Amino acid sequence: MTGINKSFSGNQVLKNAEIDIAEGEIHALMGENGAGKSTLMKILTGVYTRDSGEVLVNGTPVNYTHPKQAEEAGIVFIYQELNSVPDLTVRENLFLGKEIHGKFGILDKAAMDKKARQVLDRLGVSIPVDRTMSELSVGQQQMIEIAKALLVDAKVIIMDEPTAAMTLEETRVLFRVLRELKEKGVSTIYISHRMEEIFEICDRVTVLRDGQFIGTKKVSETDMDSLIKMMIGREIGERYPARHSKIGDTMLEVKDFTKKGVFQNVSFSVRAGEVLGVSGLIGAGRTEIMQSIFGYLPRDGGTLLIRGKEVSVHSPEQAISYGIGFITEDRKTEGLMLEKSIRENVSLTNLGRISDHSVIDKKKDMELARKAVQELTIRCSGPEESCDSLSGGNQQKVIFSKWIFTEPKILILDEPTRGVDVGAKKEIYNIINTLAEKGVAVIMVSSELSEILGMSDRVMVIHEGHMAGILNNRPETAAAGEKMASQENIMTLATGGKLK
Amino acid sequence: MNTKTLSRPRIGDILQNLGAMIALIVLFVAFSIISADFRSMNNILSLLKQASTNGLIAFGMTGVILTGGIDLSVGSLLALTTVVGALMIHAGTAPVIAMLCVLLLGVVLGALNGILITKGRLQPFIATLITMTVYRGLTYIFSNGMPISGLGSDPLLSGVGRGTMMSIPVPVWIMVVLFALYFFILNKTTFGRKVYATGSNEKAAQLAGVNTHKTKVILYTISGFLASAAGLILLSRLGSAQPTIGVGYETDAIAAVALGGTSMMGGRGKIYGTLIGVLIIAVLNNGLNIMNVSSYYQDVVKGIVILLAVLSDRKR
Amino acid sequence: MNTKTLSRPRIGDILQNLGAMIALIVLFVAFSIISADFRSMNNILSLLKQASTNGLIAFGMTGVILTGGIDLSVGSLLALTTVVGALMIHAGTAPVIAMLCVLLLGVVLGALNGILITKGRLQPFIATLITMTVYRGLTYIFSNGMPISGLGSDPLLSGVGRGTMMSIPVPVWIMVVLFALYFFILNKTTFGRKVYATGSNEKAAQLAGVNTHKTKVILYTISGFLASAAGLILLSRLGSAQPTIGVGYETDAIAAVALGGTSMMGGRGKIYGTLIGVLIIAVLNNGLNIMNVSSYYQDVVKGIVILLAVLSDRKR
Amino acid sequence: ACTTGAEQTSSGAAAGATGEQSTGKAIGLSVSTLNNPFFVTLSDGAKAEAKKLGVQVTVADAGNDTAKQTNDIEDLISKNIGVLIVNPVDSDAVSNAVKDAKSKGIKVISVDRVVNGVDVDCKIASDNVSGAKMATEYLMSKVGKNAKIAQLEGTTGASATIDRGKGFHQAADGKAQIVASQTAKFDRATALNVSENILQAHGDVQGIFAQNDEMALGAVEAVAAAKKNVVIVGFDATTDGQSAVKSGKMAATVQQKPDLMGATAIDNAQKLLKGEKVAANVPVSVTLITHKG
Ligand SMILES: Nc1ncnc2c1ncn2[C@@H]1O[C@H](COP(=O)(O)OP(=O)(O)OP(=O)(O)O)[C@@H](O)[C@H]1O
Ligand SMILES: Nc1ncnc2c1ncn2[C@@H]1O[C@H](COP(=O)(O)OP(=O)(O)OP(=O)(O)O)[C@@H](O)[C@H]1O
Ligand SMILES: [Mg+2]
Ligand SMILES: [Mg+2]
Repeated sequence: MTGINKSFSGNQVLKNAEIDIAEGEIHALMGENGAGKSTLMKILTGVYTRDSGEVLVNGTPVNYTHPKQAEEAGIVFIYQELNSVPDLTVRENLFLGKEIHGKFGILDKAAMDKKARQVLDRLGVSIPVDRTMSELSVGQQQMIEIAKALLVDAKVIIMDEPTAAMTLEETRVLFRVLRELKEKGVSTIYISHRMEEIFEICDRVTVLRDGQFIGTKKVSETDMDSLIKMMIGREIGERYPARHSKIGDTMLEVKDFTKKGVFQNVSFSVRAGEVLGVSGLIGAGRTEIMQSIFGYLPRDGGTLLIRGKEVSVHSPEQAISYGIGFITEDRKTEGLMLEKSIRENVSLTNLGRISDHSVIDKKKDMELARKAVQELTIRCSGPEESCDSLSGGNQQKVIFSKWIFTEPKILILDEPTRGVDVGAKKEIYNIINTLAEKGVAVIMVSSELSEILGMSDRVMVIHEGHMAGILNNRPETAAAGEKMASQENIMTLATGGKLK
Repeated sequence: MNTKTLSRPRIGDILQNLGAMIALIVLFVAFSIISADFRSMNNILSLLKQASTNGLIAFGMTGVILTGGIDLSVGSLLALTTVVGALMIHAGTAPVIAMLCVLLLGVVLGALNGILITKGRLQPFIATLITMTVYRGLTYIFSNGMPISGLGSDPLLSGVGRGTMMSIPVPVWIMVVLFALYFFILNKTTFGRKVYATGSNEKAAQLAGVNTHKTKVILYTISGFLASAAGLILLSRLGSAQPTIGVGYETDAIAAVALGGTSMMGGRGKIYGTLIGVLIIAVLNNGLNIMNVSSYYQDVVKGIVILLAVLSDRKR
Repeated sequence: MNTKTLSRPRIGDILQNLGAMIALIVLFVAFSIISADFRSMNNILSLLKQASTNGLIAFGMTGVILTGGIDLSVGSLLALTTVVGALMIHAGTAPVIAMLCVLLLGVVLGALNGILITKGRLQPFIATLITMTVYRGLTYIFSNGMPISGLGSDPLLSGVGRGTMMSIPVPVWIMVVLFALYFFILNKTTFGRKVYATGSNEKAAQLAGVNTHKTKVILYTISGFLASAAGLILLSRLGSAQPTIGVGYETDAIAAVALGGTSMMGGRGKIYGTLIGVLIIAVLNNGLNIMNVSSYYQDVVKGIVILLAVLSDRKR
Repeated sequence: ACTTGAEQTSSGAAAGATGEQSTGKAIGLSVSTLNNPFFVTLSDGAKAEAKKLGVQVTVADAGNDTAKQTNDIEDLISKNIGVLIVNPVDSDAVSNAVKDAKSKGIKVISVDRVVNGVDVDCKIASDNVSGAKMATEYLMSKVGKNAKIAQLEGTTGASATIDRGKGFHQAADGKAQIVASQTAKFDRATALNVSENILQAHGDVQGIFAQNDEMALGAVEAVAAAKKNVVIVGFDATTDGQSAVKSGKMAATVQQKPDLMGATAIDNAQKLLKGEKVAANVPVSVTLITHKG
């Protein structure tokens, strides 16, 4: 692809972008949020049409107008946003648009089952094929999306942040599959904001900045710092900022939280100024535990104490009134009103601040939105821009501002940096630290181990709905012989093992 | 640059209703040119008076549709509340008390719709289809299928539908005041924000602490209230309560909402668009009548005008 | 463990229609105990015959609703196509040709709905509300508001609605065959998959190469076809075409679909659920008639039965 | 100004001037519904007569909605009609609108149904109650005393349903066994199903009174399908109804001559426009058309 230009309603997002992919390589495509990575790939596969530029496949110019055409040419795309059909089963999703059928379109279920099983086994996924898609966790759905791509005899697979919702264990399986594909001469374009992954699996890397081509490098000939510099044009220093918060009194205490079949007897506490990391495999039940603390998901048993007093929280409304904030894991369906403006999204949790006797003060409303855009450096044309045209990282910042302005005492973060670029991640970490320094108790669910280790004071590990253990992550407070948080220890607990 | 982007959505808002606005103006001008009777002040006022019933119902419908819901029961609710009111007057209740009871019953029946939809977890279309049937059946049972007349000549009751204030019919005043009030509520209050949030992404709204169930119940209650208020106007204009009244009123109200550019999926739309839609329908009804267009052709003409207006307003 | 999770959705499917199934059985048994007339073979057959019209329309409606759409025009479409057919017979066309033309016109008008919704990007509710009005207006214009009778005694035409095969009425056969066919299409073919995918997540379906527009147009076309086929049955049973026929048929069809557990949001539902819903409505109509329940109370009873059935079936 | 106008019209001295004025003035016809053949014929009769006389008539169709009829009458008042012919959806509900019309000096003629609480200039009323009574009595004379009979009712709450039901009960109560009385909404297809169900429940039913011919014809189809022998009497004498009576499928139907009613209304309206006097009551004979043979 060379000289690709693309504008959305006058806003040029790709300027002379280019990328070249060799046979059998894993090629990373990097760039900040909104750099145009997804857009470039969508142009390649015919989701969008380019304004100008050339796309050559095997030396011949092509111009796909529908992803189906690209797929027929052996180029498959695993989208950044999940594109599964929630009411259909896993099998039906896998074969959507390419069902195995006989005459008159009569379906051959047995053949599909067999093929589906093969692919899922290859990915180490044990999900029954006639489970409805909407019953799966986000991570599991992502695995199905990958399986979908493997069903096609692809020459090029584009993966747009496939591991964003994955933990180390699943990522390892994925990488194994990627290496197998590479052996067979299949090329992969790999988009990810997780720096470690690039160096682990990729051969070459192409960097985009503001829609422009910056350069292509061999991974073996570069390092993390210079890559980051290519991406954001400056150095960011340490990826995880230094932490200075003083840990205070216990803010939140969870006792014996139980929801049958999802989580059992979960008990833990968080203190003011503390960041409690929560780790576990996909589907371990972390999200559900957090939702039930927030009063969104009804629980079967357990009590909640805030500052040592038992409180009854059965709706998000009540949770907010006790100073709890909750940044959800799925931006699209839970975090944002996508077609609404930044202003409307930010003000939704802050209606009390911008109104007087329930009447909205337009000025305060605007001010709050401007403040959000400024303080969190949301990249947009203004507070009135609608959220669906923002990049993933910027959407995440909108959600952050939505909650920070409520001045929460307890903040629950579920995958706070999913799909967020390194620069923005650091900004988010800074925000988290600032909050902690102000005495906010933070619970951070994350599937990215380095983030858990880099940001938390303690780490709670969940395995199949049970607490597998809580590990200390502050060497200076460690008691003699105490088990400390480390990659191995967390993985052991997360997979159901016991620490030696 | 900031001001440009700031003003963009507002131009968009106007553009969004441009098709409807143009349709209204074109129809109005065309009828005015063709018919002197149409453009007379008297006729314009009676046109507005006629629009008031559909206006009130359509305002309530707008709120409901903004959350992605629908209220099919409005016509039956209107019939049931007015029949009960008329029976109370017959039984000797003071008209003013009976009128308050009509509104109160409207509130209760509207809330019942909302509760079926939220607590009962029924889909709005189904829930209000059921109550539409049940409310109508109850109307027949209470009235024994007979119209109820002889409601006396209480000045308040007859004033609501037939009086004038500063030579403008009272129903027009009622429509204007309730429009302004509901416009304010939807656009300038925190409740309005909750309405749009609920319609735009209910789950996100809930997770942001919005009690979406409460919001919906309130909207269906308002819809019931406004339908019963429309019923009072009709009760007054007709001087009698009709068990058969209100059949198909939901259709006119929904057509007005759609003409006004409100999305049936919720989250997007404006109540002033609905007002334009109400006026288009009223102008069509009145103008086609005055021009002696056969009722058979009126259906076709109305359908095509609405089609053209919404086609020119469609988005994406 | 695998088998347990494997079988889960199937039990779920049955449970999903359990409320409706129980309602059907309870009603049937209750009426049978109370009334010997009800349980007679003759009555059961005529009950099924009466169910056939709503059955065909409701099958078509199911497909449309599975994509999150709705077809309000079915009743008007039925009236328009049969009136045109009757006029053709009057004008001397051979009845079999006229009958084919009725079906063809059903296909064309149904496709028109689909095209307005896809190419015209109108919301289904609005698009079919408009065509409902326009088709009805055209029916009145063509028929001049008068019934058209004197259609002769063509054996095919009279057989469709009044004949029997193996002592079972032909309309029942038609319903059963079309049910089996549509059941097969929706559950066992790639087209069926496309229908569910379109209703569940249209964007994802498009990206997977499903032509969702084409899928929708086909479904509205099928709905139009089935409505005109229902019209043929009525044309035959009545021996005349009525311009007023079909008013409110969309409501009965939608009620049957809802009773059958199909979600109005699309993507989720089963056509055998619709069949159960059709039978519930037919049993209610027939049973209440036979027991001579006052029509005032019939509305209320029907509403409450439907309410109880859908309440017990509601999910999450 | 309105009042003076009205005085002028009624004063004989100004008759010439009024006559001139009236040539410009039109007649308004507010009809209850045009979805029913009876009223379609009535309106067609009026239109044909108006054409013959060279006067303009504006027809508004209330679609059986009392509120719409009030709007329609207001629209006709806006049109400055000279005479309003009103066929009420409901006799009470229409009275306020008719009062408005009268206060604007418009002459009012009621057709088919009366207007309560207002003195109209001319009443052309057919008596639905006595028509139904007559039809039911004829039905009972055919089936004998204490026979089992059933009634098909019109749309619940409609004026014709109420009046014809009243007439039916006046004739049948205590003199026949009414085994069923069910609504079929004036609709032929509904009547077919309802009649089938009634025949299932009461195989020995001997007579059916249908409140209009459409329903009677639905009953005819049901009876034919059940191969029963049931005496069916309808109402309205529509074209289909009359031919069914002629061929013996129906025993009788009540004729009110809707076309004649329409024409008579126009004739009288024309007279009122000219300032001539008209009879306050023009009774329309209700006759029974029966099968001969
Ligand atoms: N459909 C669209 N309409 C308008 N603007 C769009 C659209 N899609 C993307 N954009 C804009 O194009 C730019 C590039 O977006 P793109 O999604 O390609 O970024 P990205 O590099 O994939 O970012 P991320 O890492 O957050 O996924 C962004 O500024 C975004 O706001
Ligand atoms: N809507 C649902 N219906 C049924 N089961 C569900 C549903 N959502 C989640 N689950 C199941 O509940 C369990 C916990 O899921 P949850 O999303 O809480 O896990 P998690 O630890 O947050 O993982 P992830 O990192 O994927 O978000 C999983 O087994 C998942 O399959
Ligand atoms: Mg992207
Ligand atoms: Mg999670």
